[in-house]
Amino acid sequence: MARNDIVAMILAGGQGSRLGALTKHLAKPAVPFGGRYRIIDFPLSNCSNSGISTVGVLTQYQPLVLNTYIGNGQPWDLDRNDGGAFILPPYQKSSRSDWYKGTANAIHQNADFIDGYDPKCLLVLSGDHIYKMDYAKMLRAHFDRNADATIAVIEVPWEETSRFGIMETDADGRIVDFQEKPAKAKSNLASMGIYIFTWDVLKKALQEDEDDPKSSNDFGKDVIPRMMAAGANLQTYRFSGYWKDVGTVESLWSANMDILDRPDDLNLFDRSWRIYSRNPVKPAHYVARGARLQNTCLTDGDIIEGEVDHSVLFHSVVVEAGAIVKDSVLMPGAVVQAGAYVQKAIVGAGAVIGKKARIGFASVGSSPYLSRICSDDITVIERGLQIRAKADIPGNCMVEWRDDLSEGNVVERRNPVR
Amino acid sequence: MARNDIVAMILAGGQGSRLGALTKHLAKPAVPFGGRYRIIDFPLSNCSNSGISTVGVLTQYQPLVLNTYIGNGQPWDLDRNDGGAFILPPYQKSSRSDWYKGTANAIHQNADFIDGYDPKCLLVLSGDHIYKMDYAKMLRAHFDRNADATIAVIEVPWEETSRFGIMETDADGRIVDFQEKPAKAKSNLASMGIYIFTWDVLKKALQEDEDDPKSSNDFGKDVIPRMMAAGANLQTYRFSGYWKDVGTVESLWSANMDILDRPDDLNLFDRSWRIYSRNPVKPAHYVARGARLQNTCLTDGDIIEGEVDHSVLFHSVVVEAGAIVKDSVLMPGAVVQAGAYVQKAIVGAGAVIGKKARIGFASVGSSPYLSRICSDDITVIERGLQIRAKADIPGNCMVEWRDDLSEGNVVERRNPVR
Amino acid sequence: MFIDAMGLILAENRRLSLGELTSKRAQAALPFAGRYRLIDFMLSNLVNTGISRVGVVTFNKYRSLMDHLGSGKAWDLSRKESGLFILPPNAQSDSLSSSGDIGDMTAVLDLLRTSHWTHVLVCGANNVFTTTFDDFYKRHVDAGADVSFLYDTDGAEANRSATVLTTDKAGWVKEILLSPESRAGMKVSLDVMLLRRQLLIELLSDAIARGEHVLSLDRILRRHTHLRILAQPFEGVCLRIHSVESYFAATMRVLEKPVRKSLFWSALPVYTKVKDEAPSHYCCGCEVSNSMISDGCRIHGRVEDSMVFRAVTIGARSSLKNCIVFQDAYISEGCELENVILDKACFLRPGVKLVGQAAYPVVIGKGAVV
Amino acid sequence: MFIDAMGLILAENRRLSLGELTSKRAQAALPFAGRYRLIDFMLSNLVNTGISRVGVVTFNKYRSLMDHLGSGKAWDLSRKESGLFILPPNAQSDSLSSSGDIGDMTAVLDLLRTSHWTHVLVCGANNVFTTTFDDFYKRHVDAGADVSFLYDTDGAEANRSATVLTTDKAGWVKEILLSPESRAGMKVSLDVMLLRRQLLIELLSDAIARGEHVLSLDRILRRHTHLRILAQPFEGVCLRIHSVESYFAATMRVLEKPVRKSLFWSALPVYTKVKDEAPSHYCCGCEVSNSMISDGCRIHGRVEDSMVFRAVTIGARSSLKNCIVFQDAYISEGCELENVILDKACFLRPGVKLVGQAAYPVVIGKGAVV
Repeated sequence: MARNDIVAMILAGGQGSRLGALTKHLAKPAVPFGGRYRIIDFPLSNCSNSGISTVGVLTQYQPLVLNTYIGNGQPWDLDRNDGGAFILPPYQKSSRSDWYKGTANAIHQNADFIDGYDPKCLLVLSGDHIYKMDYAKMLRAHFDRNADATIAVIEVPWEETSRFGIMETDADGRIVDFQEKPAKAKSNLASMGIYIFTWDVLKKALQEDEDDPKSSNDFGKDVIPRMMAAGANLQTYRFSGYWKDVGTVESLWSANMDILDRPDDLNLFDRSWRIYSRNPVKPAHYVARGARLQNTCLTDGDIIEGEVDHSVLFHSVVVEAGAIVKDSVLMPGAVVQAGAYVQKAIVGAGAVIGKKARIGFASVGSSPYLSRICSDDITVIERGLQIRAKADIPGNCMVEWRDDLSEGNVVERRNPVR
Repeated sequence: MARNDIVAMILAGGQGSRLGALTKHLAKPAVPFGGRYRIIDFPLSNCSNSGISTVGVLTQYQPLVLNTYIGNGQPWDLDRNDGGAFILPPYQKSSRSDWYKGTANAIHQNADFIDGYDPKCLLVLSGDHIYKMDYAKMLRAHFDRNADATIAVIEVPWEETSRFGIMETDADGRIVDFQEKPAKAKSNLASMGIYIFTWDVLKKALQEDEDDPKSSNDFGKDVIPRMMAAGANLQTYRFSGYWKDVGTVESLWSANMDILDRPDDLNLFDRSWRIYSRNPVKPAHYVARGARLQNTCLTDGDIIEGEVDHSVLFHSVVVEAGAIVKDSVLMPGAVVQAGAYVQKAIVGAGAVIGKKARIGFASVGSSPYLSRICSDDITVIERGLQIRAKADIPGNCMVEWRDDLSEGNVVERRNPVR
Repeated sequence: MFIDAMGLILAENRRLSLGELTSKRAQAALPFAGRYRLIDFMLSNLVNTGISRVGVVTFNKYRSLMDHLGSGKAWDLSRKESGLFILPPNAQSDSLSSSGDIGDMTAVLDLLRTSHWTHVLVCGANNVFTTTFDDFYKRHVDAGADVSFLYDTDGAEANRSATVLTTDKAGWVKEILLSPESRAGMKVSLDVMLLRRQLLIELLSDAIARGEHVLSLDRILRRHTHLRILAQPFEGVCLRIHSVESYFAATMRVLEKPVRKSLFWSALPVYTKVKDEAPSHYCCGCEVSNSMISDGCRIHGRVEDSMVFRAVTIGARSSLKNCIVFQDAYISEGCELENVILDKACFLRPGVKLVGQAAYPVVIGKGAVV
Repeated sequence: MFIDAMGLILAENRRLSLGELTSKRAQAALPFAGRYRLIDFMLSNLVNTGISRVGVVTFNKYRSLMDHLGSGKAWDLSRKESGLFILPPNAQSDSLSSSGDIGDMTAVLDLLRTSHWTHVLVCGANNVFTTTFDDFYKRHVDAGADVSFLYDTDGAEANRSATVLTTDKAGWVKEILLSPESRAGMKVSLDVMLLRRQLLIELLSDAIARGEHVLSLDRILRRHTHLRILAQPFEGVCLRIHSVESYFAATMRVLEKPVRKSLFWSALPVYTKVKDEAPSHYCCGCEVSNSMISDGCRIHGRVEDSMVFRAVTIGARSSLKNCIVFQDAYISEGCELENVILDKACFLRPGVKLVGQAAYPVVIGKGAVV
């Protein structure tokens, strides 16, 4: 694809508060996923594989991890002289300075940046979905239909339509109506939050949106309805395949489990559409004598002496002899010490589960860490926490650092995480 | 130098309001200088040539140009997998969000980022000086003297000491007293705003500074005096050579003229210490039959048909036949049309001086654009302005875009600048 | 846009000779137009077309190309999986084979087989022009051609060993003629061909099976008369470099405004290795007229109708007319040069006088001290 | 810190042979320890020492190295002016010279002459260890040595053609012995030498003048008895790869905890080419014991005391013991392998049984279908 056909913008602004402790120190798109990846690897790799060489990442919440992670863009083949990957935070202008007000405002504030590449089209993506998609095909459809905007849609079960933005189209795929989370949907085509706009058209629409004091400056709520009202040519682009929002603890956990249970759906082994990530520079995994592994993903630097069943382990995880890990996600550098038992847990980076501690063993129990954002007996351990030996933590807990740590607390201390 | 010896931070936050229209659209460190460069090329190239591979650029004012310019860091050999060049803006944390309050606060807000590289020392630089310096030598001195902080100093004429932070040292170079812009100085060693701190020591000092509600969170005003009061080992590092602040219109103009008049002082031709910059990808300069050039710098893409004397031209500048340019700085893509006369002007990028217009021809005159920040008969033309044919603009004008443009104005219109 | 093709640049045309200028460098690495090497133009054309994998085929003197191309960063071709591939001859045995030529095609076949693009653009590097191949590609696909050639009819300029096409009215090639006597007004190939990758693999494998070792697609295609070959005209300015004389003449043509415009100011950037030289200093007393001068120079003397590469010093009271001066040359005071090509890093002592003829320029070899 | 040196890696030790494993790849490109090639260890040691220019000297089979090293990005050696330089033999004439060996040293001399570092670290690639050369460098400079050698006394493991040093008590070398009969307890060189760049240039120029074409510094130094040569001990774990047997044994040693720790968990990263494989999937029913397995694998069967490279599939009811499996191998169901080295992309049909001896492992060549 030629450089000035298209520029991509990834909306990575949200705090992702429904992920609790997992997004305390980093933006949601930086949350680890699937053993080797972070969520943002998916849109970044899709861009790279689609031939898009200029990608802006719009973020204002905890961008440091994302900044270091994306770095020069090299892992995604986005270390370009003219273009590449850019972190785009809010900034001060000579007249005024604003944090991003909404998704549309974030694009509007960076219009000069986009203009610098003089693109025909702008691809707008959200930074919290797991999927593989060739945006070049969508762009071709956009050109072929001479669209002002093309919105990627996916068929969802009729009973879930009330959770999505639903598109009603004519026979040719042109959008005739749009309902945001309708009680009674007229179609089951849901917007995936993936937009291609003809840049000149969008620029005008964004300016109008900006001039409207009542607008919440959001693409779905404001800009798309405004364009539709003005009679713009809005087209849908049908996608079928794996696509999952990982905005909640439960969905993050189950998307990880999909890699084990439905490996062919997302198919990370497909060499024609690789998902890239920054390499941790660790050796191959070592599985000791006496270890047991069943339906589990390992990656670089893991050392397994114990038993791991139906779990996704990130790099440099250690499971000591006699420890048992089941149905869990262990993020980079997590350690499960000898004799510990971990079930249905998401263990943050560098967290240490002390000897003979039990996590999720009893799914019901009382704990000061029981949390409404944890469901389905899933327990989350914040990164860097040292869980006391023999601690007992039931399901549905969000174990976070608290400054008022008492002697009896299951958390012993907090280790720095690199 | 090993990766974890040192990380550099360039303070590029200031708006640089004394440069007027030149910094309306970009941060001061992004201001073009010396024909091929922007101001920030000097600290960036110094870092690269000193073997420093991780450089953060702290900025919150108009960072887009800087962001695109620095890009993947490749022109400065800073496209590293582990490290490289990073733009570091302010951001929102889960607890609070702040713009940078002062130089020290900017570093404090990015302590996690720095910790990620686990450096022994932190090099703090300002983004508005023109000089060549080997920071590795300064770092070696810092280690040799076991210093907590080392401050680069330069001898200034005694009569100018009141404009600088002045260091009083003992015979070995250890700082015994510090005066900010003293009326009566005890020494003529001025701080260059270049600091090496032992990172552990600085981190503690920054936290103390942060906890002090009365602090203005500035290195020179708060952190250094605090460290001195606490008995820290503060050392000076003597520098001699070309060093110039380009914070005013006059100093920016005269530093450009230094390249013509004192070429050996800064010596841009020195291959052992190259100053890198992002390449404009233009052909060699073409000098037409009938053109006249005297003591002038040209660079890629320039086309000269007229007469240019004692001037610095950036890339893709056009001087048409019959035009005369003297003692001026023409930024990228500026055009001087046939028969125009330009003297002692700084012409912004893409500005067009209309046919037979006269700029600075009469040094005294009346104009609505006369400005207090312009002195010494220097006139500044904002980027992208189209100056009307036969317009007459005296010296000391800051010609900016105004929305209330009347027919009689010397400015005809504004062109977009890429 | 949406070009599904990779590129292959043949860095050396064995039918041409440029004497001392290419004795230690590949033809494609020959300096041109002040800051470029010949290969920069074709590489930029490919990159501007949106092609992200390019193989550079060279059978000798590849060090000059490796030095110039490096990792390919300057052309944005330093990529993870695609990018730039220099294909030197293959040496697999424990000592270098004396029939190194075999490698010419085996390395190319390896690259073709490990690629996934549908088409391949096969290009020479001796013709200088600035374009994208979008239209060329589109017409090829739309016409359902097996192979497309790009040509122009600028026959008088073409070299002896040019490939000439005869076609029917629709542009389908009837004959491919190698080095015919008369070329005036004929369709002369620009050494740019487009074909399916699989077809190229078949053609090369077949050629190897027949004992051919040199990748000369014109020659190979002549045998395959069943292929539908389309000749497509190129309308822009093309400079052909096939001898020292034509190199000199082409350089002088770059000074003409329409040629400069067509090569450098068409909105398509021409990339080259970045050298980070300082701006050039035109000192007091210099006189420069109708010349192109690159960065890093210090000009004290007179320069007329000349092309000056990077980091050249021209001393006071020296005078250059109709000259080409490669990078890092140093011309002392009081020299007088006319119709001279000074290769890289030559040093002229004060007062040297060298005069050639426009048709027979004097060539001073790399690093010479005169 | 503040190391003023460049690196030079000799990718091929002509005194050693690894049979089929190196018939189509340079020794330095031999896969090792699951995701590495031998050269990765020395390259990482140099990079972790803070060295930013490294020349890789190869006299043949350089394509394997070019493919692995690419632009040097994985080692952060893709730089503007320093960085990684692959030095293939020089071919300047229009056809490849049959005495290509001459290039061995001329390309090295070119690189040395265009560098500005004071010292050069000259290294082999057949010894695997993880370290920085900071102390080695400091002791060399402090002692005022002309040349320093790194050695260990692990003589029993050393190959026949090792270089052995005899020294006085202070560590100054008295004799350099090539391939002596007895080596037990002696100081055996690790093929790491440090010397001034100017001295190396003099030594090589002198050797070329004497008609030597092969860069063998041990051999050259024996002639220069006036030089002060310091032998410095290396205290860590070093694995010497000098034959198929020692390669096999070294791989098995990597499975031992102290060796793994010393090579991979010393806080010094070992860089290699990034392949972006998916995490490995240990499927239901797999049994894995005392093995290292790399990313991109699918393990259904049994793996014991083995080293498995990237993207390998091991079918159900297959069993591997004491095996080394290179990348992209596919082992179907019901295979039984013991003491086998499977080269890259081998395909085993269902039910294949291959058994070798630990001292004589079976080697299955690249891409074989068995």
